[in-house]
Amino acid sequence: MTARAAEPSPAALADEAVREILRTQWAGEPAVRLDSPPGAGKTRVVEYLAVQALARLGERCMVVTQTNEQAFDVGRRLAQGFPNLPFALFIRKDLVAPEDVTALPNLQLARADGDLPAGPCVVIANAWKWSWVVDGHVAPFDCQVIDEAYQLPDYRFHQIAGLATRVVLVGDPGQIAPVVTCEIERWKCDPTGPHVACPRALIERHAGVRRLTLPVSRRLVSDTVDFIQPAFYPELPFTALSAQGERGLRVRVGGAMPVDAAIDLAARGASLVEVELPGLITGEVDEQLADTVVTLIVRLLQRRAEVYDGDTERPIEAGMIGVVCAHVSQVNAIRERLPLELADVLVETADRFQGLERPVMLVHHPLSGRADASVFHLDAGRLCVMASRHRVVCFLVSRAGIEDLLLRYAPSGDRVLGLDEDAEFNGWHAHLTVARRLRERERVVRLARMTA
Amino acid sequence: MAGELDLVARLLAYEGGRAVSIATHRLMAIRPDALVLCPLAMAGEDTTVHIVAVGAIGRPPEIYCVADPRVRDEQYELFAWLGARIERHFETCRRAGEYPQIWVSSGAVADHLDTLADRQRYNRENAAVKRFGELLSYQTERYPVDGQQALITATGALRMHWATGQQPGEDEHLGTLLAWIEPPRNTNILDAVALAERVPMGVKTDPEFDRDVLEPRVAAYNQARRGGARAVELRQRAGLIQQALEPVVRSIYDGTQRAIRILSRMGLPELPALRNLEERERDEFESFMASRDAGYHLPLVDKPRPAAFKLTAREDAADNFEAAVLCGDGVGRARARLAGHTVYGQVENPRRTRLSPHRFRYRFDLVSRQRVLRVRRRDELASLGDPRLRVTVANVHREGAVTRISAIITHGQQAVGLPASGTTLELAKTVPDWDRLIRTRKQLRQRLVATPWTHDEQGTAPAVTRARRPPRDPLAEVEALR
Amino acid sequence: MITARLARLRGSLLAEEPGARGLERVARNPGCQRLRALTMIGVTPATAMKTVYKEPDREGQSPFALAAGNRFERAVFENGAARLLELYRSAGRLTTAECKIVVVPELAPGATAATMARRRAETERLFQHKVRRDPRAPNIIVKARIPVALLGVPHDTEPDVLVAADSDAFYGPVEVKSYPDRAGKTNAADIRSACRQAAVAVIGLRHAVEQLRLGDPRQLVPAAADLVLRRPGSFRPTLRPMTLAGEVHSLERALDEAPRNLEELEALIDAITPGASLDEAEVLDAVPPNYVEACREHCALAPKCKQAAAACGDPVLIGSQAREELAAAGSLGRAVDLLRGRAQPRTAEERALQARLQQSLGEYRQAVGHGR
Amino acid sequence: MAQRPDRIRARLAASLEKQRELLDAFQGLLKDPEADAAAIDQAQRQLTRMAAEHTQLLTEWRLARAHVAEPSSPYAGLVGQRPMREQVLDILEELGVPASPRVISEIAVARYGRPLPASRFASLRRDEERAFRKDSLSRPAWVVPAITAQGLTAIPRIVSSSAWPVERRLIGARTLRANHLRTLLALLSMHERSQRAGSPRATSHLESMILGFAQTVPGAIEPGARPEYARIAEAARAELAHIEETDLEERRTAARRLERLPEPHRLWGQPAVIQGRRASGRRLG
Repeated sequence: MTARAAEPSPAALADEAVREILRTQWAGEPAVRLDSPPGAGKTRVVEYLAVQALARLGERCMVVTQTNEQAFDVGRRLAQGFPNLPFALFIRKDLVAPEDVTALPNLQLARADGDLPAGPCVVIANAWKWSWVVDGHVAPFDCQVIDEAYQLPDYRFHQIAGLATRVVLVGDPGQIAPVVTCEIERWKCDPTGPHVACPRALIERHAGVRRLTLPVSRRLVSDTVDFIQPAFYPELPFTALSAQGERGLRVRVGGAMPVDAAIDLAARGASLVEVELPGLITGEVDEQLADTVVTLIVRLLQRRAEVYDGDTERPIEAGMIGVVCAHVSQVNAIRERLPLELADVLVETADRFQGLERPVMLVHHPLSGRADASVFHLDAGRLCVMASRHRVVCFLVSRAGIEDLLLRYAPSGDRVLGLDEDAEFNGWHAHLTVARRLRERERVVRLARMTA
Repeated sequence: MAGELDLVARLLAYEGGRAVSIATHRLMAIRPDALVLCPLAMAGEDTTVHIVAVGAIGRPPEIYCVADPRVRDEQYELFAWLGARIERHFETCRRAGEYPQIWVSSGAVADHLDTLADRQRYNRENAAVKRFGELLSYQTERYPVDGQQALITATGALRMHWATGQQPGEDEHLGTLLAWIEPPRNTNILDAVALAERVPMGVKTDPEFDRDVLEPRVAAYNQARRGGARAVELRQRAGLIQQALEPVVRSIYDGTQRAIRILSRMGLPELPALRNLEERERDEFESFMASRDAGYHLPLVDKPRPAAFKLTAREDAADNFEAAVLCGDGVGRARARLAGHTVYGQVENPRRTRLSPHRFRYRFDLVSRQRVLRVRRRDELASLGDPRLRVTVANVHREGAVTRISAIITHGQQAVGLPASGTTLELAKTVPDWDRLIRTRKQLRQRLVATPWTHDEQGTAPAVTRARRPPRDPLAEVEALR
Repeated sequence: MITARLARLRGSLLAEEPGARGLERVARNPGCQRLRALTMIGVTPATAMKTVYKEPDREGQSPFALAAGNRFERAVFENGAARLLELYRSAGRLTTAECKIVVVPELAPGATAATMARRRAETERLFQHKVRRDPRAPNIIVKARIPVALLGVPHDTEPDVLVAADSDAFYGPVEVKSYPDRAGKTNAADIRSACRQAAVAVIGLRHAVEQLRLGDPRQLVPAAADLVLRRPGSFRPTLRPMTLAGEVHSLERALDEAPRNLEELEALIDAITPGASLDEAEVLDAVPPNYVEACREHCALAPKCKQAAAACGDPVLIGSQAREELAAAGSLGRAVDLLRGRAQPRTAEERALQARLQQSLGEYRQAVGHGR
Repeated sequence: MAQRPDRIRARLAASLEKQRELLDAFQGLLKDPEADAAAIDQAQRQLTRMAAEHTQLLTEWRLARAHVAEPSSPYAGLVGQRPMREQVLDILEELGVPASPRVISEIAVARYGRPLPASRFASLRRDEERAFRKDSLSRPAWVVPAITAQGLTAIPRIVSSSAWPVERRLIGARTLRANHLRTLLALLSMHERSQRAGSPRATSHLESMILGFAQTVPGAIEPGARPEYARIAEAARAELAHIEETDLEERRTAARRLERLPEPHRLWGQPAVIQGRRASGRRLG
């Protein structure tokens, strides 16, 4: 036990990692790639980098997000978190900004190159907006911080890379790859191709670029990390910030409905629970499964479930629950069933859930109800996003037979010449790892055929 | 659900034993002066053409055959012969300010032409063959771009307009596709398809045919050639080879012509955006030829800068073509509605609120009963009826089967006006924007003048100019600023 | 004895040596019992099509393709495999001094069983040299002979080339194929079959390492190989290193499951006609296939399975998506009846399916503007 | 291919007879309501194939008749030339190292203007061995196979001369490469001689051979530049210097073993023996 005491706590580890990143900017490191597991405080690091650049280094810092919504979000967090510092949000001429954003006194809205501050500053915009800046109209920046950099394909990074002297790419390597809608056969074999996520392309071109990682997830509890890390981040070891048993679910009222067994299992400390319906091939929309998801939410509220986190305790409300699906049709099937009082439950696809979190998550398992897997459904990034959004507990709702389906699966074996990566196999393997672990650790609650 | 309409169409085709139409508009141009091009390669020889049939729409083909395409000089003669025809076609198009269109039977042929172009445009031995490769590159470089009109595969064109009752992969065989579209009388459709499947329709002959017929003839020819046989004998032996191959290539040529005939006779109106797609094609062709005249090199591997240009153009084309079909074609629109790519519903509660003495806000609710919707708060949508009307979504609210979308008008309140209560309206996220590519290219040219070190493989990171001593705890210092 | 059990199942059919191509087939469609059965008893789908179903096999290669393949192979191996050496040298994988080449068939020419045994023995000897870091160990072994066990029965494979620098701990396989290397445009099916055959070689090497107790098989033989393909329109080779974790894994899984599959197969056949064998069409028919879109690429029986699928209106006939979406209805006929409203849904799933199909039909009809 | 017209006519007649039978069978199938569609299909295919065969036979027949009419056929045989074995030995002498039939045949093109058919090497080897066993002294040199340094067995695909010292006929692990380089050097000197002799056809043929060999020698050819023969020779010698010694050593060691064998084995390799316990290789079962 004495040896243990010498090890730094996860919180200390997390803070030291942040310090190291902040120091790279004092050292003038031209490029840094920061890889982060889910919920390790990526956006917080982006904020720190921006604030340090402005207030401590006296520099011009540009923050790059992927979407307008993310730009608003970063703007909001910075302006509220540092009310004494000025920030600028750089957006399209005719874009309507949310009222709470326009109301922030220390957040300036800039719509044209000329509106941008001349001296030290922090300017937030999405990558698209940055790519329209005309050289010479805007003073060069010292530092460029890209949030969710793994969502930015290299050809779009190329267009903005020259706007600042230094660049920091912050992102999660385990999530869904950027979507390129057109044919890419010309570039497929090229590990620095225009379609490749920019942090990967940068390292391919310049192996010497400084690489750092965030070693601690603030969001996920250690029970979840045990599932997620080996399955999705074999090369990025990380731990959980919260100590065992520090965070969890509690119920005030007992229950005897079939789904209650899953809630009870969660209340006993399981942060990942699979709720398994009898095997059936349903195609994309599984009405019974959608009913089960809604029933589970209803039961959580009826049984007055609470989440505790250290010393705080909160009864679960609709707004604290999220539901994530692979397909929009599944999202709609669940939304359709949610009663009015549950309108605050966020139901979205995995793509839209990237970067978000909720204390309680319900996942429509992507392989559920299928006769055969497919590359889309096997995508490791998708399952990873789905199973890493919860702070406290995640219920994976599925149909029985997923492990069988995986073992029967005939991989298409579509490989790219000369690239080591085999996304199909990685996804398959990650799925199987998670499924097996759930079974081995007795995290599966089987429901008999319900009449909903 | 993605593709559910197409699933139902396949089900209907299966039920009826014949293909069903899945377009209300013709989605690609049929240039009256287009060339129909049917090459056959020798198996295992990826850059050869053994025989080729080429001709205009509705006309019989000209045919050129070589005895053995592995004999380089013979092969080059064929390429030069074909190159001359392509050159003539390109010249005519250029003079008329038009673009050249080539039809082939299927994707396999397009791939083969691509291999040929990629290889022969770097030919250092024969200028005519090099030119052939360069010209062909126009078609093959355009082919992966959505909405292009330069290289059309008959299977691709038919598949946009018809759904069959077989697997999508099986539709790549032109013969089976034609059997579904015009099934022979008094025959079970599956038998007809199985029969059609055996007739080669791509770029290669049947292995059995190669073994039994072609190989002995080619071997005999080669033996005679090596033994120094007289010209008359060689001619006769070459003639035997052509005799064997010609029926094969003719049936592919006829199949391709039949596909064009079917598409023309469907009598569908053209997709409104076809005008823009053709305009884009003319521009692309003009710039391609100007670039050839200037002696620019066509690369096989792209550096980051040209790659950025090409990928951007392809993405723009993909978005525009998808939006064009969604807006302009009835089935395209139905597909989008089912998949939730458009919002379709009744207007309720249109209202105008005064923000200041001279400023108003126009808003309305759209009530939809679509099962699947992709619309979210703060999405920007345009009306398909009149794209000048644009809105931002203020809220989305679902109650059971009904979704209520509150929209604020951002553009078109004057030109189009507030929609009346009870009218139906259909909104979509993207409508085609045909000038966007021009703007984007201008922006790219400007942004990519200099290659940043991050995108230059040889480039090195700039030296650290200003290393400063960090504070003892940089994190605490930042936190202190809260 | 396994061989006797297999012979019984084979009946009058003759066993064929499957080679790497035949062995990799077991992992192509793990859900297809028919394909697994044939692979286990050592009969190719093409032979089954010809001898069991008496239908002409339309697979087969064109003599031109065969000739091109042979010419390419000759170009790679002639003059002391000069081109291959050059390829590895310019990739920095072998130095000028690392030019030791052994052509196993030249050590044991001929085609008799004894010759083949000698080739295996020579191969083993070379492996032992390598593991002992003997300076005589060659850098390139052409056509080594390595057995791969399926159901405990060894089947010989001949990886085109094995390669190792002097400093490497062991050999890695090289698959030489005359497929044109068109970078990102390379035919996907070509890459697939080259990778899978190379995976057979990985498994063969691991078996050898294990049998000869040369060390830890997974460590000495990582799941990786080089593909040597052809530059389009020439006989110049290209070098493409590939990792094969997925391919090796799926193959290992299929081989591991073979014993269980054999028992299932025997039970199945005994349930139909005790003592029957797979050389009868009715018996083979009774072994369930798993007809999917990818079957046409690798299996000569695909047309037969398609006919069977047509006979029972299997939704896969109109595509994989239909197989998923129409599962509730079970067959195309039933799906059409639901679509047309001619049948009453029997389950909640059917009801939901009917509603979705009919909604799509409604939109479709409205779009094309007539009441089909 | 040039056959006698009467023989072709006989083949044609036989083929027509078979076609007739097929047609009868086909008719029967069409009348039979029970007939299998696959069987009809099969008959149809066979008929198509026969028709193709007829076309070809007819052309053959026409061509053959033309040949008969004109006896001065361009198909000159090898009559009047030196025996193949001597040509092979000559070429080997010039090369100085064992070579594949393909390389020998190519050099024959440069020297004699026509290739030595690679297909005849196998029978040449058999003839040589037979003659040797009959009377081993009947000829001064034999065309013999190269021998593996490892097992001292014959490599029929590589040809050498019995007149050479033993170690030169042996093939060790590095010898294939070393001989590639030596062959290249030999080609270079042949090229020089033929240039001096003013024989342009041979010179250009040798040039293309040299290019093929030199392509895989590092530093021999500057990409995009015209080949320089001095540079090629230098590069080949440089690489050879790297491996020559170890190669020779391996062969000399083997040569000492080979010299202990009886004479026929010294020339034709010792018979393949199955070594050791692992010979069966059937241990996995």
